[in-house]
Amino acid sequence: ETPKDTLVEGFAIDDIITMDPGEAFELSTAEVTSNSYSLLVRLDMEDTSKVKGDLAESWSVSDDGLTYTFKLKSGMKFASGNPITAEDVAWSFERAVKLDKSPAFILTQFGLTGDNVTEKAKAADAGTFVFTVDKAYAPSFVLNCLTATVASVVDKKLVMEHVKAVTPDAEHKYDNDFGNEWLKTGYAGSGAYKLREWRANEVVVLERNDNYYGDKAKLNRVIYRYMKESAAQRLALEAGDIDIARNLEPGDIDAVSKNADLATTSAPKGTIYYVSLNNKNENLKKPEVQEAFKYLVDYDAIGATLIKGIGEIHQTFLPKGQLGALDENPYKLDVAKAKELLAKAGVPDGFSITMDVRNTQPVTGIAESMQQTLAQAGVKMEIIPGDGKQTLTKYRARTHDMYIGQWGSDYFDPNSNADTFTGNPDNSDAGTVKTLAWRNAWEAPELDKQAKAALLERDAAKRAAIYQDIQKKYLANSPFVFIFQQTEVAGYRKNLKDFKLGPSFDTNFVGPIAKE
Amino acid sequence: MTTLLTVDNLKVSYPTRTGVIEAVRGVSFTLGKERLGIVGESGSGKSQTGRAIMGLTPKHGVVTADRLDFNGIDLIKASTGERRRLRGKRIAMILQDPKYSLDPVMSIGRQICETLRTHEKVGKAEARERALAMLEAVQIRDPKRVFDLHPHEVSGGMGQRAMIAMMLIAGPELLIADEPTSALDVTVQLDVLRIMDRLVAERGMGLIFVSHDLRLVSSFCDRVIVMYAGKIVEELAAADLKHAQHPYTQGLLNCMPEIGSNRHPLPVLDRRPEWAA
Amino acid sequence: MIAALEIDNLSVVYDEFHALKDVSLAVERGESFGLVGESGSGKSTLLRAVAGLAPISSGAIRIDGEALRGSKRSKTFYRRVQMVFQDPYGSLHPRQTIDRLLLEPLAIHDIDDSERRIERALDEVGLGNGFRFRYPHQLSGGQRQRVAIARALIVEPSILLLDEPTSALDASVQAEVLNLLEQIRRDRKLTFVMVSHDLGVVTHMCERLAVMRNGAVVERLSSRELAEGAVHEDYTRNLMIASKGFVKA
Amino acid sequence: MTAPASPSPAMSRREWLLSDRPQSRLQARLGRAYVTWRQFTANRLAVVGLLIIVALLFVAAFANLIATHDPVVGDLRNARLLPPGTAEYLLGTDDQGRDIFSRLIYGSRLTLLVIVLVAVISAPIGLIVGTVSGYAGGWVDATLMRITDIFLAFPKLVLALAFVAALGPGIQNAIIAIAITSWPPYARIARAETLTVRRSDYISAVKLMGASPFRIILRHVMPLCISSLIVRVTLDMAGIILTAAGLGFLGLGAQPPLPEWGAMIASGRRFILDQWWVAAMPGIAILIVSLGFNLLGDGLRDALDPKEAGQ
Amino acid sequence: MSTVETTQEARPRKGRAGAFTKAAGRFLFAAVTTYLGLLAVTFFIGRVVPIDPVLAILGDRAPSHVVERVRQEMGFNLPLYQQFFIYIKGILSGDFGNSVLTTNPVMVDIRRVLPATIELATLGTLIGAFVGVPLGVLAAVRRGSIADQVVRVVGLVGYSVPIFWLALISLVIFYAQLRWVAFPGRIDIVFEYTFTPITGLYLLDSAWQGQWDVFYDVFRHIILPASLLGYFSLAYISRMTRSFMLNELSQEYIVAARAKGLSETRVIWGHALRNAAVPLVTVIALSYAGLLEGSVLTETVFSWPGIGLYITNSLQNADMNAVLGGTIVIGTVFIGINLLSDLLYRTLDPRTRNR
Ligand SMILES: Nc1ncnc2c1ncn2[C@@H]1O[C@H](COP(=O)(O)OP(=O)(O)OP(=O)(O)O)[C@@H](O)[C@H]1O
Ligand SMILES: Nc1ncnc2c1ncn2[C@@H]1O[C@H](COP(=O)(O)OP(=O)(O)OP(=O)(O)O)[C@@H](O)[C@H]1O
Ligand SMILES: [Mg+2]
Ligand SMILES: [Mg+2]
Repeated sequence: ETPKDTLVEGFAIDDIITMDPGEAFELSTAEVTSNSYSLLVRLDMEDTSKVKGDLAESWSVSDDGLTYTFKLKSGMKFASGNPITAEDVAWSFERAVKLDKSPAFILTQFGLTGDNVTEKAKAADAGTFVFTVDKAYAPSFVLNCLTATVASVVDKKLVMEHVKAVTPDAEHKYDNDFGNEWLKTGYAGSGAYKLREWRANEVVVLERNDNYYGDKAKLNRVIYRYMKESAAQRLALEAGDIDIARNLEPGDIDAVSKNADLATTSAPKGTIYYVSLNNKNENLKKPEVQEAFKYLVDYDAIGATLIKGIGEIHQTFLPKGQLGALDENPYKLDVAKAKELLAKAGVPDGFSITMDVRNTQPVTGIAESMQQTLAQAGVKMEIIPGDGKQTLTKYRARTHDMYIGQWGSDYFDPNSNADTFTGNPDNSDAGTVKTLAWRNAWEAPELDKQAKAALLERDAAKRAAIYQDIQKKYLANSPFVFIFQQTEVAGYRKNLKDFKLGPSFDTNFVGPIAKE
Repeated sequence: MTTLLTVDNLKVSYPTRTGVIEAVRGVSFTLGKERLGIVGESGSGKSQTGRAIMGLTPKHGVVTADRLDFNGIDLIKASTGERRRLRGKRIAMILQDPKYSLDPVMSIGRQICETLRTHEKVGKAEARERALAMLEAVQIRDPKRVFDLHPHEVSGGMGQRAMIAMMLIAGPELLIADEPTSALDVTVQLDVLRIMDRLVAERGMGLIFVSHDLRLVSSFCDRVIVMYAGKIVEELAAADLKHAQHPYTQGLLNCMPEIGSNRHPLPVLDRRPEWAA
Repeated sequence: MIAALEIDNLSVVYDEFHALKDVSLAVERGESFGLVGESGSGKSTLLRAVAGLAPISSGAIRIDGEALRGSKRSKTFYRRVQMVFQDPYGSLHPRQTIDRLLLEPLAIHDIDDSERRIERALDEVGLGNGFRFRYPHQLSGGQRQRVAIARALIVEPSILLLDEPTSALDASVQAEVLNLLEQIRRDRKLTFVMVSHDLGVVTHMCERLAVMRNGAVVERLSSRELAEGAVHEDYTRNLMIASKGFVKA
Repeated sequence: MTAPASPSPAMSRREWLLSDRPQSRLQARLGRAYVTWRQFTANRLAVVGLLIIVALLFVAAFANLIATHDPVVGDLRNARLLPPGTAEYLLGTDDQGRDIFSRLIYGSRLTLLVIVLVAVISAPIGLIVGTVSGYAGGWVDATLMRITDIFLAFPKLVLALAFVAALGPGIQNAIIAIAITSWPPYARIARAETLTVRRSDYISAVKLMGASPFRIILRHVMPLCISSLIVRVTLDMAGIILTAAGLGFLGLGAQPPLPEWGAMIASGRRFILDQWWVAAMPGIAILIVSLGFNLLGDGLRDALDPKEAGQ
Repeated sequence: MSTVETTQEARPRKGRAGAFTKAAGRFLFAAVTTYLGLLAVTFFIGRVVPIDPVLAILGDRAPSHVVERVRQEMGFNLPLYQQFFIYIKGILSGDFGNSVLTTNPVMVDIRRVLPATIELATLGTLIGAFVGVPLGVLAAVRRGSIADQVVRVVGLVGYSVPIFWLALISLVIFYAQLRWVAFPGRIDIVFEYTFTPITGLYLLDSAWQGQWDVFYDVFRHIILPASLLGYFSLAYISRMTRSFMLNELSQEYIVAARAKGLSETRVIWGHALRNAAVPLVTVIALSYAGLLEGSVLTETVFSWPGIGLYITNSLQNADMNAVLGGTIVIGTVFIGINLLSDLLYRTLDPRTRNR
């Protein structure tokens, strides 16, 4: 039995490598950060195509679409007791941009650089923050980006006590590390919970933040316990050793939902699972082959078994819930059709191919299933498994044939996926913009141009229409076979109250959860 | 002379997968407070006879006898516990090679004390005293030092003396010495024999001396039993050795080269099947 | 006349331990020479040094006047000098038949006619052809020693080094082997160097002998002198007394 | 014990084999083999082990005839995770709807492949390194043993893991990794054996014949090491199977859809609570086969290497 | 008396101190070369791993310019020999670098995870030795009996069963079904913040501090994995004990001991086992070392936060500093155990003492 005042979650938190919101870009960190840091604005849980204020009381956009002015709520404090001011917000932006870690591009894509950030993101007064972008972007785009965890507000005063001096060089032009080293495991936020400890691959411990300006958290403590295996999580859940199991697989979900003490809950997430075909491969390059492969996946069987409860068949690149998502699944397993297409492509007897597969479920299962269905059309597929890092290394070097991957949006806006699936400005091996399209050596300049235009479309409905059009074209002609969109499922003990999963990884809030 | 030991029709056999090996096939003799030598060539069953009397035949061996009587105790009927209490206390045995028959990881002194303390209720200090005295009795010059040595630290002769001390400390009435000197150098061999000789005489023990060296046995013992293929072929007084009847005994006597005698070629034994019958 | 085997001031040192200290000997051609002494006195070491199996630190060894260099021995040396070991249980390869065992020297020295030679060698040591395909564990100690002798003889050496060839055998078997050795020596005109701790055996087999103690030769004398008791050293006298058997007090 | 000296025509084949005066090299060899065989068969457990191995060989050879289903293609739609005893599926099906029985049958080939290759690679390396090192002594010995020690200082599985991580997962690489990590003990055994043999009189005797060191090692030392090596290798087979399975379990060994038993356990692990058979069956297969090798090795040790068995 | 009492005294003994320094020197040399080999092999493996180490630090979604920058910072653009040199230099100054995964210095991590493995392996070995030795003795004494066969089969099964499989099955039985043992892990999450370990060996620490509820909890966590490991070492130890005992029981000194009239118990435990103990020490040390590594798979199944799990995790994350550091530490422990067993051997066997 877990203590009454403590929530224990079994969770595969092995992806966490840093707790610094300016640096972290991992899903599990996103959940922790969103529970322990505040943002200017957050996704509106009622309608996820909109945002609502968090620290910001209100905001306005100038007519030219370039200036965003945020009014902060008053009387708020960090967990440390320091007051939250616009100065902290501005410094948080400056810090993220100057650190220039992985997620910084979410901010820098609006024209922010180390040199101009203090101008473009600055505190007008203690309660007003002004943010200036370089183009008249769709406001939905800008605001969606500001819900990303990289825009979390850190406690300037506290962090400044922990900055480490460094010697500036060409890569890092500043004389301090903005507290990055300390914040990797430290905490300087103002969320419902504060981070007490993170031990890699072991545990993350949160404690209630009594200085929180919003609704106070119900429980004293939240513990994320590292557990990788679904079966183990289920066992622990059944035994009452954990309150919530976060990584259940289909079979275990069934068992949990049948257990009288337990319940399950689920929510679709923005993560899409796909199989990509590298255009560097002579056979895979052919459009007929690409289409044939879309007919060689047994979507129904996969949906009914391997991903039952943890995903829904989904054949386009925008996840349901995001602006402009297209909900069309035209492809079915059709070996005859596929054979026809292969014959048209000049490979009637099939060919041999490899697929790099991560050692995790359900991708291994899907890969194995595809291996069987492809074989029916004469395509011999060899699975090359590896752990995540290994397969990724290969994928990023573009030395794979096929790759089964998952993609979660960098921020909750259609542009994130549209950009990575269509953009490829330099298809050479030296290309620096390593989008998914680049990784598969595929160019679609037309679609890319359309996607860029959508960025500047300030009318949300029109913007949605453009994305839908792109997806339709994409569905017919692209080297990506989309398979399903993830549904996040959690099993929990029935004595929990108000436990809900959000639409994205940074909206799984633990603050409201209580125990009976 | 009182009879100490009576052996009548002793048989030792080992059933094996390929058949029964009869190591001893009906040996009978009696022993008083005297020295009895058992000789015979390798494999003739000398050691097996000695061990059967001690009750040390390995588990899978079968020992039978019409009579096996020690000082009125029927050894055949005696329980294992009774026989164990006899061993070391009343019947003792000295083995051939001190290098292998002393426990290599235990000091010599402790091994001697162990015998004593198994059979008598004595304190540590007293046991030590008596062990030292015993070591002195076997003519070890610096008993205190040797007491703490381990077997590998002493020479063969010294080890054999320690072995004798270990076996005699509880004052047995019968001593079986199974080739006690054959692993030793000739010069040392005589020393050890002399010590044994004296102890046996002083304490009035019965002695069974097992050896393959007929000449040595005859010079050391009062009576000699000659064994061949698990049986006794001849029994005679040591003094009568020169008049041995059995061709096997004669052969054993003659085949040894001697200083000064000039027999080329040496006479060899011509084994006859009827000897073993 | 050149000695068959001549040893000059030979020393053998095993990691700082002097197993042989300046030993000198000369063995005439056709002679049988004995070495006696207590255990550890260096008898075996002397033979092994001649055979190139012990580390020689100084001194010289000459075979028929030809000096040997250090511990290195040539193939021709091994056709001239052979050795029989003390323990018949340890000197035959446990996984080889007698046949294979006897074939080995022939193969090494490229001697053809192996069939006949093996048969003859076995015959000579009194083992019929029936023993040819047996393994060592199927032989008695005496038979093994005969095989070892056959193996030594098969390359037709002129000098035979015998390291206590009978000490592991019963007296009756010992007599057989000693007789065999004597006969072979006569037939082949071999030179023997024989080690034993048994004075009886040595005087029986050898014309001359040397007494060793602690790695050095303490006395050299002939068998006749020994038999007559013309002994100078106490140590030798002790040995003599001991070998006479036990004298009751 | 005593067979008649003259070979009578009535002599049975057994007597002929057991004759203590064989008439030819062949008879001697066969006789020796026969005695070993009898010693071996007297150990009932060892015979069980041998039968298991023979069965494994048989199954591997005729996998395509014995298996009832395709080992890699399953019926995801209709036959997923069926329990054992379901019509058609003797041992049930796995999460891809494949017949576990057929997969196990085909998996025997992989198991055999692994152990044979590892044995063929590592045993000779160990034998050569060990005998040369032991016989030569001096700096050769020091150098070779240093290298051996370096490999021994690594935890074996960790080293294999690291190698596989470096070479990339896959059955060939697993084999190479296991082979690289398993020769050092063989070298140690061969060296120890060589050291005791080196000083023995029979090696001195061969030296006295004028044999070259090469000849002595090859023809006199190695044959003596081989029996204890065979015993050890046989016993190690079980360990090799387990290591390969361990690598498979960690996802670093054989890759899907190959029906490697360790990998099968790994993939069945997810269903251990409800569909226990998916993980249990391959585990039992591994247990039986490696038990077979252990029993066989034990019997061989008693028959070939009585001194090791403590007799 | 004209005895030559000691033939072996004639042999001059080497100075004890001289022999000792020589032995120590040889050991030191061996240790150093083994270390260098260890470093070379680990370094080599570390550099050919087909994982981009930068990826491990940054994750998949980092923009290219960030990736390039970090690659240079980490020195991956230098030639291999320079990297090796830097690596050796770091190690010599006691710096194994920082773990990418945990951001801590590797030594700090290892100090945390090593006790977990040590505790597990030690308990496993204790179980193995305390059960295995008596079983082996029993089997040897009753050779050929039913008891012998049973011990033999129990041992053989231990040799033959895949440890991770048995671990899984027993987890299902003892945790999921019977609930006799606690959930995988070392200690219940509740105690994480009420209990401060000192040595890192939780059983000791909790007992020392008198926190018996913690002790009970820790015990419930460790008992299953330790028993499993114990079973494996039991299989090995009982088998070796049996064969050593058979060997000792066939020695002449056993006959002598019986001839002295000692009880069978005394003969077996006081003499035979005492002699068998000499090689047994090595066997137990070997099995201890074996458990240290065998725990890799067990730790995976039992989520035991030990060094095995640490290394496998790091390996999968291309966290080479951690892998190399862990491997070197395990190597050190191996070498240390070997040294220790050697020393024990020397103290137990008087024959080796003054040589
Ligand atoms: N444990 C045993 N199992 C089977 N046979 C045995 C056993 N012990 C002894 N024998 C056999 O018993 C016979 C007599 O052996 P014993 O030891 O009494 O001979 P011995 O006269 O003492 O010979 P030695 O002079 O060599 O010591 C031998 O043939 C031997 O093979
Ligand atoms: N390889 C070796 N290394 C170290 N010392 C050795 C070696 N071989 C022999 N010795 C020592 O050299 C001395 C002489 O040994 P050697 O074998 O020559 O004696 P021996 O006279 O033949 O004795 P025995 O009658 O017991 O055979 C002994 O003290 C022995 O310990
Ligand atoms: Mg005897
Ligand atoms: Mg000698």
